[in-house]
Amino acid sequence: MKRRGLRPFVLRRLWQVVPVLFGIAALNFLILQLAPGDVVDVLAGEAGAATPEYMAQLRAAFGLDRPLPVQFLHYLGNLATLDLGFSFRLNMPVLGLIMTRLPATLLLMTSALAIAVVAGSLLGVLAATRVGSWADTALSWFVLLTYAVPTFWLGLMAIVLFSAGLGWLPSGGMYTVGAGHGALAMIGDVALHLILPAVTLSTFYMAVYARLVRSSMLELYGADFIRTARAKGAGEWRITLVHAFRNALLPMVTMLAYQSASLLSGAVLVETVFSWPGLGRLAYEAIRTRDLNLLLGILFFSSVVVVLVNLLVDLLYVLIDPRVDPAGRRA
Amino acid sequence: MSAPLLELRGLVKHFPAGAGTVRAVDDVSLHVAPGETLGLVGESGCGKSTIARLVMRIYQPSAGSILFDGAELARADRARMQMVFQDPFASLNPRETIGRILEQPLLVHRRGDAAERRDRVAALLQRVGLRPELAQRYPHELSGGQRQRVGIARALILHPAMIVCDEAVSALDVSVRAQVLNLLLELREELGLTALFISHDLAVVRHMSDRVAVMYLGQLVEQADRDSLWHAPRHPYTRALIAAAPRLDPSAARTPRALLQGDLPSPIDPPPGCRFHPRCPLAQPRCRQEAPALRQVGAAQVACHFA
Amino acid sequence: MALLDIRGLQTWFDTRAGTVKAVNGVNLSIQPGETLALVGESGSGKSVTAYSVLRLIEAAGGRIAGGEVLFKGTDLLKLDAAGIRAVRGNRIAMIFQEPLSALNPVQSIGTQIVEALRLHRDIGLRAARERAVELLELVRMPSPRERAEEFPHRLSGGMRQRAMIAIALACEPELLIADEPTTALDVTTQAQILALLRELQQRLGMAMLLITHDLGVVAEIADRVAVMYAGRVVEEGAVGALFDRPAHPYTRGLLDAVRIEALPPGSRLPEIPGIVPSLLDLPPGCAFAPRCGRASAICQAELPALRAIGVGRRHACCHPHLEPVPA
Amino acid sequence: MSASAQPGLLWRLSVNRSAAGGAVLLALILALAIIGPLLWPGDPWEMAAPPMLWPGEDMANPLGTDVMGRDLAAGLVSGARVSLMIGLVSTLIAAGIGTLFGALGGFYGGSVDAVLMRVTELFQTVPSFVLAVVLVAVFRPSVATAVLAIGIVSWPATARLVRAQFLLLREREFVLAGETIGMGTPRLILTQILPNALPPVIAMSTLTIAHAIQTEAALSFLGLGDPNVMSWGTIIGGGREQLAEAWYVCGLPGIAVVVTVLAFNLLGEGLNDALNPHLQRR
Repeated sequence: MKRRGLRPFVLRRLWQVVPVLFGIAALNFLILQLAPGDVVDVLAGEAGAATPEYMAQLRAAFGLDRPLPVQFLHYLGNLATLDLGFSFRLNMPVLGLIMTRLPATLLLMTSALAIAVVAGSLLGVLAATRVGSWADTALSWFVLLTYAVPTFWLGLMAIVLFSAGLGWLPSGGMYTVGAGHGALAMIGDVALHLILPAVTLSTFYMAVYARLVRSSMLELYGADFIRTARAKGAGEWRITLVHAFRNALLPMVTMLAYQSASLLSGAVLVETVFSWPGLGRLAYEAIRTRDLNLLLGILFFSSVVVVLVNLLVDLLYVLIDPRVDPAGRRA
Repeated sequence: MSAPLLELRGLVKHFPAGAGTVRAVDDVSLHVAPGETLGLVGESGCGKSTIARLVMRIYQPSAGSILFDGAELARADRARMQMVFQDPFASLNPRETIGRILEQPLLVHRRGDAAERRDRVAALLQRVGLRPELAQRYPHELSGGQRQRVGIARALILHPAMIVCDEAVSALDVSVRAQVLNLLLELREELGLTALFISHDLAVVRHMSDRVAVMYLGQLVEQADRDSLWHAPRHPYTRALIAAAPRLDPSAARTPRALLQGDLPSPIDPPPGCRFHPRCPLAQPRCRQEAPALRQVGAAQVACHFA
Repeated sequence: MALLDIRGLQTWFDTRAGTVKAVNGVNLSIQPGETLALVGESGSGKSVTAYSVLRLIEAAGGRIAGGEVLFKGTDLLKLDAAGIRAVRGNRIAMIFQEPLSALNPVQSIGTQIVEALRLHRDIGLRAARERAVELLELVRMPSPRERAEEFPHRLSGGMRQRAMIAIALACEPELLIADEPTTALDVTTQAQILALLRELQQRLGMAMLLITHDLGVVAEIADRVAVMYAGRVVEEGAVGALFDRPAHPYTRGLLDAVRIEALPPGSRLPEIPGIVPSLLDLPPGCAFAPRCGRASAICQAELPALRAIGVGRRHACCHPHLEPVPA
Repeated sequence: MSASAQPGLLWRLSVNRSAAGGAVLLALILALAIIGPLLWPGDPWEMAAPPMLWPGEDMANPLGTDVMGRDLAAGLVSGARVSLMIGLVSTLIAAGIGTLFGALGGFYGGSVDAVLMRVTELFQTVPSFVLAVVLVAVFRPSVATAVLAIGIVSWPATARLVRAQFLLLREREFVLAGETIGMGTPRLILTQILPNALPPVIAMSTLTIAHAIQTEAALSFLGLGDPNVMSWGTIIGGGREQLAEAWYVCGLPGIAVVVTVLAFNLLGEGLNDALNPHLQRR
């Protein structure tokens, strides 16, 4: 495969990230401005967690007496240096808090995504090769139901069944307190804790991918080049895997980009339900304590994560679809 | 010769496309006299449809000007120039009845009251060979040929002075094509229309036109009255076009003939000099450097150094 | 013995509105090395007939309801899945109208030729790649070794169709079915591809079934021609004889409608009135009768059978034209 | 759009099983939301019976009570009203913003489109639920903020759809024909493009409602619901602590969400099937 100009593509794509980040920052600033009370009230939390002296100092530092554009520039400067402020409730810099929680969230997201992609593709291919069979009908019901079930409620019911009822899996957290001697035991322990939240989070996306793969496979079965493969004398399995599924991967990767944001949203709820110590759980704690600065920091940071994930997905797309010219637009 | 009804002067239309620019129409000058039909022929990507859309003011020219009846096109009454589109399936709004589709131009130009409009629609349907009851139908209930008749009726309902037909019969089956061409011939005669008739099919263009202009990659290569062009083509591309058209006489069809080599280059990055030179049997080094201007040779205007 | 003998073929589509009898009793035969053109307008059943030969019509929602397709005496309709696969792309190959969509967008041209080879031949990957380049050379692809690495979207329309032909010729088939191979191409490219097909067919000695709506293409390349209307063959014969003396009024009408060059410019064109009938409810008699100037009561009542009028000439008409076309 | 512009739409909808199923379910939920308060009068916040009464234990409280002894049936009926209201209004907001942005971008293209698309992309990049959480938290939880927040995070999908439709239709020959007969921009958009662009938007809006109802439930579950309004998410959030002992407190309102969302999804899919073939057939 000849891939020209991959490096310039990456560089250009990185450059395109800048206005998006600027937009996200502007959005955060806008929310701060529109919020009731002044910026410092919002940032420091209302319940008087910060001392009045500190609040005054903060007001001066923010230059609230200065015109809005200056305040905005100031705000941008803070974000650019990754200064997301300070959480008075937890008595830690926001960035530090986020960084300690980020790995757990990434672990949860990638496991959920892996389950969703693999199981979704399998189900989708299965249904597409047996259109109208009981398996296909069952899948369509599964999809319909999964679309309707709120993820957080699914998690609660999973706890009822698998933890409270059957006692098979832990109901929450990431580690068993006091357990865990040795690396292997610890990995096993985390994996055990991971099963319920990851599967819960993956269910919706599994349904999405199954449906997407099924419909793109069916569409591809009618495509001219599949007809060509048949006319060559290729067998049905070869047609399904080499020709149809390979092409059905393309819309799936596109979908992946759109869903990275939604996956993070889902993680917030799932982490809350399973007390998974990630960003979502942190957000829940911030809501409980009305720690708005922390909440805004999480919003900004999770948006940045989405931007980076989309960058990776774009790169993946260029690698699997030869029609995308890294130097320009889609041919 | 009388003053032209339509005149294109140094018309240019470029479209930005990713990394480059599509030079869809590059410095084309043409004119159509009142009552005359000018045929415009060329392969896909030669810019003929872009010219139709420029003339219909769907696109704005990048440079050059279009004059209608001696004045800037932008100031002309849109009702005086109408268009018949290519695809009879796509050119009618699927959510409007045939009657409504035909009434729209009258509504837009505030012509007549409801009863007058209805009568005009019914009369015109009849004139293009359709039953007036069809006014209540939706486009998907009609055949391709019937739809194209509706498209023609829509173009005529405002009594235009000129119509532009862009590949008006190329989507139709052979047996229906003749019906639609005959209808166009009759109506043109009857209404004294001026026409710009665009097609990739030289035989059809010749049949329908008084004069024919041949385009290649956004430029005019030859322009002549239909008989000189058909019987004594000057430009090597025109000759190739005529040679490439399949013969209906099986014995003549088997005789070997000079075919063009290579493929149509992209209009994004057209060859320098004469745009035809990479495929031209007559090409000389000069053709690579110097773009030939359109010049008078006998009865024709030709853009070739060696015509 | 005929290479391919289609007998009483019926291919139907079951739709919600009823059964569409797209092909309704077609008889055709092709001799080794011969080119037969199957001509008709959209909806005449010409493509469905072609797709029925390799049983590709089933994947398109059609159903072969009756008849036989004998290839060297074997009924292709009776073969099991493995049996028909062994014929497809090997002994009978096919090319299509839209070369861009007929090629897999994510595989290089070379890979797609190699696949065709390795499905039917016991050949190593390296040897297959070499052979692919040779095939591209055979179809006169410019710089074939480089093109083999290219993906379809980077080639021009003409080159794509050449690549399609290379795939089809990979296993040196005895019969090539070409479904409107030049319709999607520009006039000048069209002429190149037709010349190439004619040359290859002569060089390799294969037979060809050419599906087209364009009588000009027929005149260029076919030995014999069969005209279809509403799911049936209405006339058949050698190209010269049929073009000179079309017997069926529909054939004559079609020829008249395209002989536009022979008429004085601006004159009225001969036309066939009316529209193609719906395949859902065909008239009981001759399907062309409602549009036919020569139709009589018998045409409306009775379906005319194909009858022979001389060697290899057949027509299905009660009131055939017997005089030649006026020059 | 007049009914006559879509021949046989009602017929197509009625024979479409999912549309019919969705409509029936939805009618039931609506009926419950309307006549429910007559069957279970009284404040859903009030303690009506002993706490943690299981469903069916006492027919005065057929669906049981929660930890605080509040009647679950009354709570569910109140939740139905809240969910439907928030779902509908926020979707109206989302559909309005989405259609406006999409139509402007798709019709005018160029720099207008570029700017609007950047904004749309921005809203698709920011995790929508997190944004909704921040908005509600900053502006204080209430029905109004929930409606606004959900509306603000839900429009990008509609905008993209409308834009795609407009881009497609803008180049269709019948729209060009409208332009050549001299139609002005408003008439062109209103009579030629919009009637053809709207059906999928309508179908999508039912899906947006479904998603909005889920979002509202999630917000209240996190404690960001209107403190004066009993919604399904609030009940689930409240029942969490006693999940092991009284799972029905979380279970029942969850089922209510599932059924309602299912109804809208079915209806949306049915609408999609019934409205689309018209355009896809060309």
